[in-house]
Amino acid sequence: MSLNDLFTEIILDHYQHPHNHGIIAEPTMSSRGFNESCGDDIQVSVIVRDGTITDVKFSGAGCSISQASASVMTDLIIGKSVDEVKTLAAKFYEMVKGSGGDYGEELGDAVAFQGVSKFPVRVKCATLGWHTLEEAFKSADKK
Amino acid sequence: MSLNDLFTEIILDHYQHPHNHGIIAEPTMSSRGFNESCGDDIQVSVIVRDGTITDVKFSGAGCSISQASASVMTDLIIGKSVDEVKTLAAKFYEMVKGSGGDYGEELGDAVAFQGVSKFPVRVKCATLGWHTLEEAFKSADKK
Amino acid sequence: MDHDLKHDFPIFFHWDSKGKPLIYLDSAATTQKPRQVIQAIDDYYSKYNANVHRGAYELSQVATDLYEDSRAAAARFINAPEPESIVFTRNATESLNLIAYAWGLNNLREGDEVILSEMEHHSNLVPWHIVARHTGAVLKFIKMGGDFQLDLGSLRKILSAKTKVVSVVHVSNVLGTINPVKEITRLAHEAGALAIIDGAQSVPHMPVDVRDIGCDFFAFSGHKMCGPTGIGVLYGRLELLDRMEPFLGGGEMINEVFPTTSNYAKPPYKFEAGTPNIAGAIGLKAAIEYLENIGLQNVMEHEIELGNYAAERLSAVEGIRIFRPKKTGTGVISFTVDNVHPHDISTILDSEGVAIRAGHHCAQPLMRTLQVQSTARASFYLYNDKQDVEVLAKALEKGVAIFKPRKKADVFK
Amino acid sequence: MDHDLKHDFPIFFHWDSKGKPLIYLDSAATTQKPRQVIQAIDDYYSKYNANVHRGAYELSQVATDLYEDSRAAAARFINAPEPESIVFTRNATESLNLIAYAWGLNNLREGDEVILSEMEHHSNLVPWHIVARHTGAVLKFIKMGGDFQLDLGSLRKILSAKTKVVSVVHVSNVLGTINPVKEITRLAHEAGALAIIDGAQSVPHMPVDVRDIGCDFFAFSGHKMCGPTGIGVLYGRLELLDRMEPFLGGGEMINEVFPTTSNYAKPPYKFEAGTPNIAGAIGLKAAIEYLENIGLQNVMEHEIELGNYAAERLSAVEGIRIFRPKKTGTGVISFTVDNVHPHDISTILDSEGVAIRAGHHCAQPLMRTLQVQSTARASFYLYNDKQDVEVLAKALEKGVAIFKPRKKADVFK
Ligand SMILES: Cc1ncc(COP(=O)(O)O)c(C=O)c1O
Ligand SMILES: Cc1ncc(COP(=O)(O)O)c(C=O)c1O
Repeated sequence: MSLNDLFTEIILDHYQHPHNHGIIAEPTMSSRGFNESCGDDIQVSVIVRDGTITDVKFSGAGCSISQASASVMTDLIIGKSVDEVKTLAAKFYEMVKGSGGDYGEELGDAVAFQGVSKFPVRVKCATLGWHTLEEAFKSADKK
Repeated sequence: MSLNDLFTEIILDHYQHPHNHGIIAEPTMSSRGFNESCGDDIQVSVIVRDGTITDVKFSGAGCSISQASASVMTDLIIGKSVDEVKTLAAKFYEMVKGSGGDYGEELGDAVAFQGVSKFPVRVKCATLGWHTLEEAFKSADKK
Repeated sequence: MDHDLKHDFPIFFHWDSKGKPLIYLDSAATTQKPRQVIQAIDDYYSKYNANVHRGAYELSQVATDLYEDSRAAAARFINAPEPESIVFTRNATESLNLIAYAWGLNNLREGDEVILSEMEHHSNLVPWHIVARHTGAVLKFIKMGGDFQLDLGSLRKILSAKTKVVSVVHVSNVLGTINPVKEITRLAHEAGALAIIDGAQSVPHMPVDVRDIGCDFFAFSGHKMCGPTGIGVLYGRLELLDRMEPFLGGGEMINEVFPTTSNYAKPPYKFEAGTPNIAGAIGLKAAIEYLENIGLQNVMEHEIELGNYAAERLSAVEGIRIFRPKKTGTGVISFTVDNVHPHDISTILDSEGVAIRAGHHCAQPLMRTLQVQSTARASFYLYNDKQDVEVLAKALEKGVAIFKPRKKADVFK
Repeated sequence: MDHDLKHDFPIFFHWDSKGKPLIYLDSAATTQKPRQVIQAIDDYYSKYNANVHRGAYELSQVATDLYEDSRAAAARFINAPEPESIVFTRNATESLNLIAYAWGLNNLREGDEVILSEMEHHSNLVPWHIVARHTGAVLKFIKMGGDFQLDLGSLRKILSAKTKVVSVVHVSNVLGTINPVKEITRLAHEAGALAIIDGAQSVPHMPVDVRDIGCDFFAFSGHKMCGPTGIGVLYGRLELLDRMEPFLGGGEMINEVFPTTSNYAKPPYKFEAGTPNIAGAIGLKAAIEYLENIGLQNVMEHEIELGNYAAERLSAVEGIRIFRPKKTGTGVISFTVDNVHPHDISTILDSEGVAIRAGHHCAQPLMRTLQVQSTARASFYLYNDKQDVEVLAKALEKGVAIFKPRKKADVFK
């Protein structure tokens, strides 16, 4: 449970220099997520064309883990279909909850969050961006 | 703590054959008292002339201790002044709470309740009639 | 019961009732606690104590996990579909008030009708009096028919499009009657009303399945089922809880707070304002596990057997009147004895080490229906046995002797 | 403190924080429990457990006496004039909601004004949002001025004949500011308004005298003062409690119940519906006696000393911003560190065994005033010492190193 397992190079880098940060003016779908316990607050806006994510941005404020995770997520999902992304999200949840397994390929940079599984308190932070994205999918489904 | 100390002859007698039972149609003062824990419910109505109690009746329903105590009380207070009765009530409370002392003369038949002091749960029953009487005094004072 | 469960309950060895063994027959008021529950509370404070859902440190996470495990245990115990439908409260009373305030105040309108029954505990009456006063809703009552059973015909008669809520007790704390709550729920739903069940006296004593009943809300207390004081449960259908306004406002139940407005967290957190009774929830889980180990079916059969035995044994007592259904009698037995007031019965039994309850049992309207001011009540639980019934019966006979109608001379001869 | 009080608290010997001693600096969230309190709860369940105010048997009388002794102890602790003015609740949050619902819903009218402050905990905000929505009352706010102090000038400006309530926090859970509640009470009363004080963070840490303050209501929680979870206190002036409508309806709070109406018992029982947290009240009494033995004046001086020491020691940390008044600083110290999010600070400290809180501390409006999203907060209690501060400071410096702004290459070198 060394801190180095948690605050990896990739995480610190994304935290200090987030990718796809901002708000899409006219998104296909969007959502906002809270992590009441620490005050993390994230907005995700997405553009989907023919079932494929063509653009995504996130904004908000929060800890290194929540912000870096959202940033890594945005990189990862552009160009993928909504269904693929849902599978990815499920994989990501499994990984940070420590179910074991090999996540190397599909999750890309997101494997940097493997260490979160040793810090159960931080699982909520790591998954906030992903959950918020899935909420956006759901609210779009309802329309 | 024998039951004989509690259910004395005098108490059983007053319980089975209460004195001054009923309601005075046009009392000088009256009040109603509850003992939530066991459902005792007593009404006391009094006629006071020139500071002296000339008549008193009680009604309601409850256990042997509460009913007998009210009955003994009514016998005891007729002909006494309100102030004398207040002093008597204080003595009675002292006795049933077990403060010791000799209560023989003034309290008359009410000494039969001395054993209540060994049954703390029943103190509320023994004092209900007296407290209700004092509430009647108070409500009259306020007018 | 297979072996003597009294050994699990320290009080039977520590309370000194004047040198006599404690015969505790007031479990409908509150049950005794097994050492497993006492130990779970001690462990929590000694090893894991921290506030929940707030700290980002490990100790707090452990406390949070223990607290949430208790929620999951409570959900499993009554077969709720998910832990999120379980709200922790102080007791069944608060659970019922939560519905009355959070749902009732915001949804009832003048002229709407709320149906209760003649055998409700004050906890399922007074909250509705308060809400009726605020909203102008009207209260109606299911009558009691023969054999101390609710008369469903009287329910059918008063159900209408105006009915918004039907709220009834699952098992009566005075009579032990098991009410047909599944059927009542069905009738309520047919009329478009919510069905609320007060399970304070059922959950501790028999298997309960809220999904099978189909009710919208279900309330119970931890302290009546071997658990600690200060913890109760409200089960609510999740989509209802989700749509509902909150009850108490404060920490933990919000998402965002601005000076003059706020928006709320999801259930169950929306309904758990402030620091909860963490140790209470953890103790409740230990109680649930204790009961599950014995098996609720076994508990129920044991109690019915004791109840039947007591009904038979006590019927021999001179002047006794027993208020207990023949059809669905349980381990609760209320009675009166001619010439001996229930409160005096209680004192006489107490002098023999027997603890029973005397009074209106927080069910004054039912007392009026039964045309009594109060009753004595013995209520059995898993730690009682036939020997306890024997001591009870003997002590009662002693009471009858003391209060035999007499002339002055023949007292205590 | 005279000797090392950690020895009274089992958790410091039982919680295994990765081989490191537990440095518990989150006492403003909840405190640890001394063995005296844990033992009192164990004793109650093992020797005296019964429902209160209901049984006519001796065991129940003993339980009732223990419960009422706890009420008397709580009254004595804050110098309330009589035990009857003490209502037991679940926590400070419920105490405040009780006032908002029972007094507020029944007495506030459209256009009436309720004055709160910018440094309130959500527990003293959200209940008023709910009541305002139901009644049309309007909320106004005392502003925060220099040195993190309430600006009484801003209070004077908004006080008027429309003001019906002034409700403020005694000691801020974020800043540690001690507010001039006696003066605020005086101003409220001059305007004809009620004065309500949220004492959740004062009662555990300093001598409090509600008669000296002169307030109408005062709320606090047991779990923040060495007591159990699930028990809180509302003090109210007796004549006010007497005139007030009840809050929760149910057993124990009534005199008479009819099918559609009821009349109520006297305070405090009028406000304690259902079976109370008996073990919680008894544990609270043990906590009160524990604190009285040490002396609240000593507790306060110890905490101020630690707070001052920490403020000085931490000010050496690179990029730190401390939110703590110079004038009335206590044992609470909130801070932020440039480039290191409070949540990350908490994780880093946790890896050194140090438990602090990170977040908005249920005071989102105050966070906006301070222009931060969240802070880290260390809060001291009687079992902390300067060594704890030392470990805290060292761990913080480690965090600063990890999060130093960098190019990719120089991470963890
Ligand atoms: C100032 C203040 N008020 C109220 C509360 C609420 O206390 P509880 O959660 O015990 O109800 C707290 C504790 O978080 C507090 O710090
Ligand atoms: C049927 C019934 N409902 C509700 C209650 C209230 O339970 P509590 O006092 O735990 O809130 C009781 C217990 O007295 C009960 O018997």
